[in-house]
Amino acid sequence: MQETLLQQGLDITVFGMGIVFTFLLVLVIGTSIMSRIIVRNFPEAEPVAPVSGNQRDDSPRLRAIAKAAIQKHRERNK
Amino acid sequence: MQETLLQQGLDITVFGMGIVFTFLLVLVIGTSIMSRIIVRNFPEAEPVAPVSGNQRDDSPRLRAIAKAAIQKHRERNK
Amino acid sequence: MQETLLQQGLDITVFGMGIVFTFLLVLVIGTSIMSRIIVRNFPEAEPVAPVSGNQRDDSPRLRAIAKAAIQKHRERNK
Amino acid sequence: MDNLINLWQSSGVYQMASGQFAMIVVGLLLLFLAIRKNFEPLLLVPIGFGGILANIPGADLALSAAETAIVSGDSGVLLQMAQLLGVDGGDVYAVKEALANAPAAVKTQAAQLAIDSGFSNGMLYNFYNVAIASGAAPLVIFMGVGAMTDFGPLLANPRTLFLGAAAQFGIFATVLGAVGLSVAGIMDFSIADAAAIGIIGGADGPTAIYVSSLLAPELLGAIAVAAYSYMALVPLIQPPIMRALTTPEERKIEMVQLRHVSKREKITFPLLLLILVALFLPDAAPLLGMFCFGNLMRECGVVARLSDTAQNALINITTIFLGLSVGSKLAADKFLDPKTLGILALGIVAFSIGTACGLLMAKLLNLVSKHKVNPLIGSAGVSAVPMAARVSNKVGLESNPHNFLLMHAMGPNVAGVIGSAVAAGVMITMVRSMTG
Amino acid sequence: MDNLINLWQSSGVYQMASGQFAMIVVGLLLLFLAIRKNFEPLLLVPIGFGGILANIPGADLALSAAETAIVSGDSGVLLQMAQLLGVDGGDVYAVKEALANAPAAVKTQAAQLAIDSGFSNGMLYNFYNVAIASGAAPLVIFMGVGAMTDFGPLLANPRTLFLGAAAQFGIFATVLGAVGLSVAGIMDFSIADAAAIGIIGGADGPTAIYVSSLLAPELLGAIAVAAYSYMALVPLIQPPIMRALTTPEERKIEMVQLRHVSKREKITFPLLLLILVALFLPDAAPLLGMFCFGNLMRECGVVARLSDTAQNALINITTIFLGLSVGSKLAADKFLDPKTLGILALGIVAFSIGTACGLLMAKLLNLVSKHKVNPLIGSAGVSAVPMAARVSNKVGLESNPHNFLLMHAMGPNVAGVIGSAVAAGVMITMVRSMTG
Amino acid sequence: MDNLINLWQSSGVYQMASGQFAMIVVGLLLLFLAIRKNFEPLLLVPIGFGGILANIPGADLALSAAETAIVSGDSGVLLQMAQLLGVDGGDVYAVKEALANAPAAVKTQAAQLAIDSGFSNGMLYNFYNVAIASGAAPLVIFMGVGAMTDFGPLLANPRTLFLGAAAQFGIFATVLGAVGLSVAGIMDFSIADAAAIGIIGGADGPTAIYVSSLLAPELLGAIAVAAYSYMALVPLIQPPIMRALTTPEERKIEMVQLRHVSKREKITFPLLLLILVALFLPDAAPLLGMFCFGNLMRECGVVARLSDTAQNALINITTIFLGLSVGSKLAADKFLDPKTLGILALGIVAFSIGTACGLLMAKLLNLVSKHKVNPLIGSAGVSAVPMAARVSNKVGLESNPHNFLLMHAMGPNVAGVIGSAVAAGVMITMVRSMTG
Ligand code: NA
Ligand code: NA
Ligand code: NA
Repeated sequence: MQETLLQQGLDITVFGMGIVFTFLLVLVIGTSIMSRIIVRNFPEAEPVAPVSGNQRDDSPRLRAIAKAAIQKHRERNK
Repeated sequence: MQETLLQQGLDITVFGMGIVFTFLLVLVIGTSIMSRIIVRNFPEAEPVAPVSGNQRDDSPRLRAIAKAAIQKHRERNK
Repeated sequence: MQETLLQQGLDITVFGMGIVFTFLLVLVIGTSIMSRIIVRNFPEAEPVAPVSGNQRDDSPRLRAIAKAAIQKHRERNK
Repeated sequence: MDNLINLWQSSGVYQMASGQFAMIVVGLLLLFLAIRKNFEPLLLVPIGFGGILANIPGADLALSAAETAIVSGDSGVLLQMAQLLGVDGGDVYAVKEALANAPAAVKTQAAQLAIDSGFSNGMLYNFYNVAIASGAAPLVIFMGVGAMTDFGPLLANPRTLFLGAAAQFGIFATVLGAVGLSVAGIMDFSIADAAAIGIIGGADGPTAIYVSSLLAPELLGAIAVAAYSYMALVPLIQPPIMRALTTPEERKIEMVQLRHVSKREKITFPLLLLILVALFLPDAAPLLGMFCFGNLMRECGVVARLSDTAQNALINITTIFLGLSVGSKLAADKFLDPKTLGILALGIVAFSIGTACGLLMAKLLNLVSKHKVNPLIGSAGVSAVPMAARVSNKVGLESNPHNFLLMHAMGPNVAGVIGSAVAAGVMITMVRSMTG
Repeated sequence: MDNLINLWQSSGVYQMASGQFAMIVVGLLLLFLAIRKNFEPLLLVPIGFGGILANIPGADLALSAAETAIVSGDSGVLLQMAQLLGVDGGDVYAVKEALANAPAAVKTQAAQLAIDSGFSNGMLYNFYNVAIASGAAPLVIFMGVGAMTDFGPLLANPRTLFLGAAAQFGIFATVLGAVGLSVAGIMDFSIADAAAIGIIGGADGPTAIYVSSLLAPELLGAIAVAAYSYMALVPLIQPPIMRALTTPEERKIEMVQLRHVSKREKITFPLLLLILVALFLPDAAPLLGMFCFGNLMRECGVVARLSDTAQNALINITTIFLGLSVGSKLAADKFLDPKTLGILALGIVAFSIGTACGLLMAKLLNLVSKHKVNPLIGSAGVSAVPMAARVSNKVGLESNPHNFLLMHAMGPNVAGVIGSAVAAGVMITMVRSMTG
Repeated sequence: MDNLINLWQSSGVYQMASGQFAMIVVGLLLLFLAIRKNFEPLLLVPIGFGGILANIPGADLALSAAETAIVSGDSGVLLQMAQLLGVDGGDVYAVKEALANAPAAVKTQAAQLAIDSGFSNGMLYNFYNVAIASGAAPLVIFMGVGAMTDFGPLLANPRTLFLGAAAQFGIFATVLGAVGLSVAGIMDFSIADAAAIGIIGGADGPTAIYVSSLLAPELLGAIAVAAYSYMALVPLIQPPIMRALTTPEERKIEMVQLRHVSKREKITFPLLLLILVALFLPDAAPLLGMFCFGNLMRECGVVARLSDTAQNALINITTIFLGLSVGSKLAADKFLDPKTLGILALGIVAFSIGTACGLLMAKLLNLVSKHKVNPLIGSAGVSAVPMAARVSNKVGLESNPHNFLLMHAMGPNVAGVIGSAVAAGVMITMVRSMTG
């Protein structure tokens, strides 16, 4: 039984980790294709200012954005 | 059986429509009596400006009212 | 049975009232000890203006406070 | 043509027993009191409306599937039910009675039989089961009340807890009164009924509903209506008693300003109360536990969004269903009973005695203590938050226009909530050990 | 290695039957219509999403524990189930069918067997039971709709109730149509199915869901989808009919200004409606009772916080679960059936006939009454609040740019809600007496 | 006098076993951590309070009616229960054990016997059943989290999904650790226990509760407490690991600005994820389905009122009951067990390994890709949204005061949520096929 338990644990680890990676790989590919199709075929009229970045020259603005983002997400984690 | 089904359908239609009309007729009568009693016996101090209408002379105001009403009722329809 | 019912009623009254008083007495004692410990060991930086009172000289302010309190508690009683 | 006859027979006019008609009038009266006279409208509007719905003849909204099957007039189903319950099938009332007293397993079978015959639970029956029979709704409302309660005035002057304790004598005097009516042969209340009626004197709606759902569900409608009606009548019931039991000099007593209560004390208090309940009064744990939980959410400062929801969306949703569910217990055969008159009579006695005892306890405190309390705040010990505290303030202002007792009266007022929850716990335990 | 095979066999691709694939496409189509075309998004987003979830192969989200056990591929459990249900264990479909038709006591045993074998109810199955099978969600939504409804325009012009009555002929014509399809041998609808399909013509979502949950649960998915889709299509369906049945002169009729309606009338109306329902139409009591309750909370002015919750948090929460629950009935084997096509075809007929009857009734009223109504407001009698009233207004403006019919059309519009709830009550009673 | 003895015996002091006392202290400790140390207060306040309530001796708030009957001290009922369950009536523990392992039909009979003897379910037992045993509350919270999640940063840089994948190795390493402890004879975890403990490493509360309610309900209390506590400790646990596994140069890497993500991509992403789940991972359908549903409501723009309710009233109400229900699993006999120490020890290992693997994966990505990522964002892959992302940002600023990593770290952060939901689905399937 103990050996079986170990075997079961290894099975879960190997297959589990494999499936997590495989699934997220498929999701990366799917997302990339989806984004490419949308960006090419349905360009938005006027792309708004990018959400974030890290140029030096406007760190106060970025700090404000970061602060707002933190604020927004603070209650998310339940 | 098929004939019975047809008969059942006709029964539902005739009686159903009859009852809908009868009930709403009773409701019209009841509402009218109720309104008359209230308007006569409990007149409101100062009737506010009427809710709607269709005079030509102030269509912008009415349009605003209509717009507000649409706004108000937009989420009602579930 | 009737005599028993009366006995039961008396039991409930005597023990019930006794326990209500005893429990609230314990609560008074507990609360007083708790408050003393906290007030002594964890004094608040700056005690804000007292919540209420009844000096004559600033009854309008107090009336406003009372009004706000009433307002606040008005919906509480369900 | 048969269809037309069926429809007519299913119509209300054909089926309306005079009892149901009377109860619809009672429901309309409750709505009138709630809407025009502002009698605790948050509860009495749903209760009154639920009472009308429960008494629509032929709609069976307050009945279970099995009860609907029994009263449906389908003699085949009635016979099967009677057989299952082991009674004579000809008598609808006997079969209903047998169902009510059947063991749980038989009730399940009766429900299955009814479902197989195409019947289903009425809407209000389902609401009652989920909201009240489970105990959930009164407890959730108590949590919301806890989240709305500021214990500051109580903590500034903990002696006022005694006022809240004394006012609970209204509860126990009423228990004795109900027992007395039974002993005298005027009414027929069991000890469980008496305890449930007594709790009206607690002047606290959810507590009264919680206790009577456990001890006397068939009286719940009358008890809830009495409790909320008298709470609304506090401004009429209390002042004469207050004036009769106090001298003008006593009514003029000005109280020392309440001290500032720190955040830390307010956070610790619900935990202290919870611990004391855990140690000494486990039977009050559901009510006081949820009350303390609500208050801790309010005061701890780190779960503002939960506290806000407990005070708004959650308590409002629960109030709607609680009210409709209470209304489902306003069935004619239960409410139109001499017992209801007894309950109404005992209820006002309970309020009056509670008020008087709170006042007298305040006078007693003044005998043994150097910081005098204005005895008018004693009447606030019945709870009926915040109405009773406002009455204390108002009567106080009559004698001394500069004497604002409101905040001082909030102490005994919330103490009364704790006191009646304690009394509820004690009574539930004692009645169960007496009848169990 | 076995594990890998197990996982692959449990994966969707392996298990996806073409029916489920098709239903996922249908779900995506509903989402597209809701999001891009603004088809009643508050309902069709949850319904479409629920439909996709319900058709994820191997996830069994819409199945009960017993159904999951049967389709799980575990032949031991299947055999036990078959034995319990008294059918041949080799045929999954036969066992499922037997379970669906089993008496309640056997269903309980099947559920216990499934639980003991480690199966549990799917998420959407639980949502459906709590929200729809209990009847609660459509009724709570109706309460919220009541709390959002202003009966002012109706009270100012009660004759418009006749327009709401006439438009209900769409319901009954559709019942006849469904019966006709069955008699002709094209479809196979029972009388209960026909009644449930007819109610699509009521153009009122919660009413349609409530009726079909009682009379034809297996058609609920298709009926709800049809009802909401056609409500969204009202601006396309109605105008041609409106133009065809009215002359330009009629469309130009200007209506007299609506009189002011007092608060007292607005408070009394829901109570009057409730009393009439109690007297004459107990079977419409759940729907109209909750509707009147919501409206009374709105108008009485003393329970603003309850009314506000009924219109916001409560109706939103209920809508989310109602929508997902309706989606759970979009199972491939029920929806991908010629019946669905029949339902869709009959639904549009229902809307068209309802629209036409409302218009014709308005013209009839003009023959017998001196205050003329613009017949365009008749089409609003189908309900579809407030879309149909807006369509009346828009078509009216085409003919007379100064003619604002919106408020006038709100009268028949809300009358249509009452009318279809009445029709629902009548049909439920009649079908039950026919089939019971 | 008997009554006084009864009351004393029913009081907590008389009944308090030392285990319950210890658990009340644990509950107070959790409240202290939540309120003073700000440890995930939205969950730990209700959990801690629920834990205290569950351990009030004599109140039996976390027990079913049948369990209450067994521990009530009523020897007659105990004997009947023992007879029903086929065990010796003298031993309360044996009877409780037999009840826990009884088939569903016998459990129903035991419940009926208890109800007939006047016992009822405890408040917290009811909350647990409705909120957690049904699976509903964690899923509703996941829906709300979906409605609060912005996938923009993830969509701008989909490679960060790999960081979220790698960090899930913490889960599986912990499974191996738990198995190892069992094999070594130190603990006695089954494979289901090990899987439920592993999910702590997912750093995602509702996922952990959902998985352990299915696989190891008796460990749910300890697992939830560990998961939320370590999520609160992320700012202490992660930075040393982050500094140890990265060079100062790596920590200074500045990342290219995130591209703008269009509305259309944001709407399509939850649907894409749902479709992939439907195709490949049906067992993750409840969790990821509800997550995607919440996110679609957020992004689609046409159901703002539903999205708003999902993010506020609904998630708050659910959190209150979820927390109290988790607290109900903090019973002394389950929590005061060496297993809890094992769970706490394994939990911190899980977090550490997850953090390390996320960092290492980021370094690996840098080896094969020309757009460098700052490896500090890899640690955010454990989820613990948004704490872990904030830690990445903070540690990044220490090395380069102009390097704002927050938005870059949000990508792996939400990827970690998806990753652990996938891992949860895989483990549920595999464990069921192993034990079923
Ligand atoms: Na009280
Ligand atoms: Na209609
Ligand atoms: Na994670």
